[in-house]
Amino acid sequence: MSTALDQLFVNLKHWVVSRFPADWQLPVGMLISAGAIIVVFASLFAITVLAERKGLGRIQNRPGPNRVGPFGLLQPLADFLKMLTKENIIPQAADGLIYFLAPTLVILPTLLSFSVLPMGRNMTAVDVDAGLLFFFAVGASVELAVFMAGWASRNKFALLGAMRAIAQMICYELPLILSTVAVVMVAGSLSLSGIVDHQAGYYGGWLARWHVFTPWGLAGFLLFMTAATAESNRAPFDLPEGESEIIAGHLIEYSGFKYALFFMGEYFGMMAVSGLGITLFLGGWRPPFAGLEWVPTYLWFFGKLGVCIAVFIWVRGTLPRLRADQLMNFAWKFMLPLTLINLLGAAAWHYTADWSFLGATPARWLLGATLLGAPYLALSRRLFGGHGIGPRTYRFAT
Amino acid sequence: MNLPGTGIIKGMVETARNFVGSYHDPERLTTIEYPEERLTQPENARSFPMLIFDDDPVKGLRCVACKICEKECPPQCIYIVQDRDERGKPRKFPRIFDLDISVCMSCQICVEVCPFDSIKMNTEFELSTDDRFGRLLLHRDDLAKSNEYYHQIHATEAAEVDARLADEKAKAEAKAKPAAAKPASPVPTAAKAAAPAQPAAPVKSPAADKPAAKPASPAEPAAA
Amino acid sequence: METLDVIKTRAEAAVPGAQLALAPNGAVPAEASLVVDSAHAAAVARFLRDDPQLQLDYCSNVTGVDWLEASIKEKIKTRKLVDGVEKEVEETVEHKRPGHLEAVYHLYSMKLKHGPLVLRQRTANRVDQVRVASLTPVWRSAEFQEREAYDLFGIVFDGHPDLRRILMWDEFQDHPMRKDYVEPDDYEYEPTAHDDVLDKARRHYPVEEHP
Amino acid sequence: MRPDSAEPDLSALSTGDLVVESPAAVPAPPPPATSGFELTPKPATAPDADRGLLEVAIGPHHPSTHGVFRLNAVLDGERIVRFKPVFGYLHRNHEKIGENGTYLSAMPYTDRLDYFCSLSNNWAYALAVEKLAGLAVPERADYIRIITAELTRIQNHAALIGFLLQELGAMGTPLMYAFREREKILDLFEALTGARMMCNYLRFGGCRCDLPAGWLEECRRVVEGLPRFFDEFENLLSTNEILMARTQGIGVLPPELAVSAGVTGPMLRASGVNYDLRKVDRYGLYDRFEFRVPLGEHGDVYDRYMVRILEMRESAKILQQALREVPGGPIVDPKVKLRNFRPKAGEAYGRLESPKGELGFYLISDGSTNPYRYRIRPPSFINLTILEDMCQGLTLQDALVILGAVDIVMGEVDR
Repeated sequence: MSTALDQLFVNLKHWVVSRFPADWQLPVGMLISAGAIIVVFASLFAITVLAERKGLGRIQNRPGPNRVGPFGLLQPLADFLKMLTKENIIPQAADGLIYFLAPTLVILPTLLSFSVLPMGRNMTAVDVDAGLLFFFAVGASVELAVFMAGWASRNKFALLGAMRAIAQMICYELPLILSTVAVVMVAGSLSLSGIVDHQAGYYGGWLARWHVFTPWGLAGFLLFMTAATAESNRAPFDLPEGESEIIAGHLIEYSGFKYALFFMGEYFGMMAVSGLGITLFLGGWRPPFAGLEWVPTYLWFFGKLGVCIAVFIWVRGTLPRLRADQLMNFAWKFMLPLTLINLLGAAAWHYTADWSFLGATPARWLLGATLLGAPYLALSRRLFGGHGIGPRTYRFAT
Repeated sequence: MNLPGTGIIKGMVETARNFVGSYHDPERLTTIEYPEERLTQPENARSFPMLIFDDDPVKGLRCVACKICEKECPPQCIYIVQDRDERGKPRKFPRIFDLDISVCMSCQICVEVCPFDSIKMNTEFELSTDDRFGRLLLHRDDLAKSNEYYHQIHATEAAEVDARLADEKAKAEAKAKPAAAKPASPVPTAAKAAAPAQPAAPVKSPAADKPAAKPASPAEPAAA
Repeated sequence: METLDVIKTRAEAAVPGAQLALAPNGAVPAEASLVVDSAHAAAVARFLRDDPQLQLDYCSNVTGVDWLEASIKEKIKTRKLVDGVEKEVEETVEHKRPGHLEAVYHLYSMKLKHGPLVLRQRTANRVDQVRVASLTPVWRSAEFQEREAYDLFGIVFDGHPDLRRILMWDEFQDHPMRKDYVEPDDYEYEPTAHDDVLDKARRHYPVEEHP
Repeated sequence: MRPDSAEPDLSALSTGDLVVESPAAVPAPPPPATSGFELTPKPATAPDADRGLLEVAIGPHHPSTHGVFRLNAVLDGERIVRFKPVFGYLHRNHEKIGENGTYLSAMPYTDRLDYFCSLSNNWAYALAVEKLAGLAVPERADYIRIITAELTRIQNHAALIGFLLQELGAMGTPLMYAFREREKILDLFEALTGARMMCNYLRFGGCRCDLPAGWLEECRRVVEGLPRFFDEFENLLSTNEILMARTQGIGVLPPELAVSAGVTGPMLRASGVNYDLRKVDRYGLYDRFEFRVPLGEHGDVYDRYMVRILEMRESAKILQQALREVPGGPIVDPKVKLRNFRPKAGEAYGRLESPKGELGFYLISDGSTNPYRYRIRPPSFINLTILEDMCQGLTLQDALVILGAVDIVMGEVDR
């Protein structure tokens, strides 16, 4: 029963595909997968936007959208209609073709990157052997779209935003990729399904062997998510569209549906990197504890995705934005060294796996924690203390 | 400095507390969903001026067209034309009393300078319209509001005003008929306490208990 | 703080050639003010700022005042004339004061926490000799405020680093805070209940119908 | 237009004509002014383009300019080379309006100066008029003034910090918390004065009306809740690493420059200068209350933020003391006439510590019902004098944070 439920969508696809002649089966299968990805993530986008608006609202002590439909559930539909019916403005001085292409280009790579994510058992649209590489290669082209938008708008704020976006994305690409190298190293595979399979099994028979439950995995996950936040231009790294300085950066001239596409691109990007983070560190579609295998695997994946998105929203509701040069400093002087050290941590964990004396696990944890904690303290102290940044005391006159 | 990152975590905890709190703590979720829920307006609330009348919306207007408010109005939003009778003699009554509430800034100075307690502040605030001259330029008859309405929206203040007017009327009567020195009601003594400009406590005068206590007709105190 | 007379004599000693005068104040606090000639204004200002007993390091307020010629006649500002005998005789002296502009500076000391000392510079007339010395080099806080006085009153501050209009737009021609300024008939009158505004609006938009 | 310049010539006012009249003449001479003095030519911008600098107009419509305000920034990359404020978009010649009306009729207009702190504006104006006419204020009225002024200070500082964090990119969360508390204070104002923001409450020699029944209890309740809010605010912000990194060492204002530039209020005290008019001038009854003046050391944006936080805490202390002992008695000097108020000829400069700095009113009376000269010393306008100096060499992001920490309200800046 549980496998039937788990493999429901897989079987459904196979059933539909098997209705077609053999020559057609491959393209039809692809079309079905692509259609499923678009439909699922587009509706997820709508839900996320609503959840974000509601969540931010609650964080800020207000109810959030609650007028359209019951509890405001139809708000995404209203937003969609608004975006669709808004006037499409193209600035006279803009480079029309590039201006038009940019929003489409921002959507495509993220949609492509969904295709390699295993979203459940046997639920990878295209199971590429070097899925991780494909993901990053495709994801990097978002930068191009952002720069196209900024350049073609012929607006100074857009240009500043595009410059910021390029600088930020390029310098966070490195820690993003390096933080995944540890996983690749330990799992010995570039295939995302392979990495998920590597996280099968349970520690002590109950806790899943997810990478995040190791010292290097935890550090790697945090580093990865930080870099992913920057990569998807989310707060507190939303400099490219810093609305208080350069208003919306590269989006400043966009309106109507083109703007909606950019918006969608940002959320798709966020979901894609969250999905990757889940796959690499959170066991993909695998349950966290033993005895929970009866829950369909795709529910685990999307549940984890939901949690990740909630954290994104939470962070966005709390933190102020960094400055451009601090962002770079953070990437190059903090994230990059830590990701490199994390490789070491992963290696240490890997090679101490055969320790079997009493208290071996705490000892391994201690080793990992020192290996990562000490550089963390040193680097962050350099990052803040080097500029005399810290809490202060104040004197009073009476 | 302490462990780097603690400040951020402290902030995250605070926002999480507010997130949860907004579901159960009315101190945190203070939003009122306006058209369905309404706050009760405090007694002192004010929006735009109105003209008080007793009994009859036209004849009972307390306004005597003295034009003091027109003169004192800082943004000059009041326009008054005194009424004249058939022979051209001015009457103590406004033929035109226009108040442009798109110019008015609700400063209440007209209320303060009015010696006849005739112009008071309304509390009605749902006035938005697309008709600039039809609905935002209020004429005498739009402005006229009954004393009962005044009692409804500003109970304490209206009671004081009624007591004061009754007192003045009694005085005027006493002056006019020195022989009949005894006013019929115990109103003046109670009202005297309320009359000075220090309403430290809401004074309960008999006049306050019966809202439309029929104070003097508007023009008389000035005539006396 | 020392009395204004003491300050005056000390300032005259410190800045040779400075012509200082006291301007009385009829209001209740009766803070008189020190009138300084524009040629020595900066030097006197520096003295006031740097003198160890005064240390008026903080220039709080800078503004202009427009004194019309016509309004002088009925003024009884200088009525406290002292005769040969020390008696206060109320006389309404009719002496003609030419119209002039005035730049007024309110000085305080943040170090010694005293003040105010009111410093005034006067122009010769209101038309062409409207230059006074800028005190921005002495107190930076005068920068925008002198620009404002220039903009709204037309007082030209010699030595101001960046004397441009500040509140009105650059192409604006007149000085709206002057007493004889008449607002140009060039904005859209919002028709109200008032006759004069309606009249103006009708004059400005002759074709349009106004209710 | 002067009356002597015949018919007002409208065409001369339109910029279109000026373009036609100044053809290819290289340095276009400034248009001849009617009164015979010239406009100083604007600094040339041509070299900037050659140096590859980017000139960006921030505003008049920009989310961080707190209204309609323009900053002409010349950027080298993202670094500020020049940063010139352009004022006047909200200019309505408030001073002229004040001179055209009676003393009383200027009072409601003072609400609109700094529309966050109408009650301290009222007080500053009342203070100046009372000084001019030599009026005394009853004790009860002074207590009410202090209570309302300190409530105003708290809500202004809270909202300002919210806006500052908005500029830092914090998605409005601190702003919403600030507004949540501010609402409670505005409700108090509404119950007392009838309006939430445009209070128009004070009169010369006292207040307009007495406290409504139950107001003091309500106020005590709100004041008791304030420390909890301050703690929450500080937990959220004060030690946040990003906030510290963004604000510490940014926009440093040395005390000497601050004094010379006439900077006042929390900004001055953040630079370490101990100058609080509540202590210096001792207006009202402030010397009856025990409170301290927080002083910064570095004079940067973080100090400005912290000084405001600490000032709010001190204000709450003043409120607690004041609310304990509000005396009875009249609330307004009965001798003061509402109409036909004519102070003796003369002049007075009254000032007080408004939340934004020293708010002064300079009045010259000629003995009539209207002030002859009515001048406002707007603190946030004068605090902007050194904006460019503080932003020099920093990035655009910092510049807007510095602007946010100056605490401007365009109603007051442009008047």
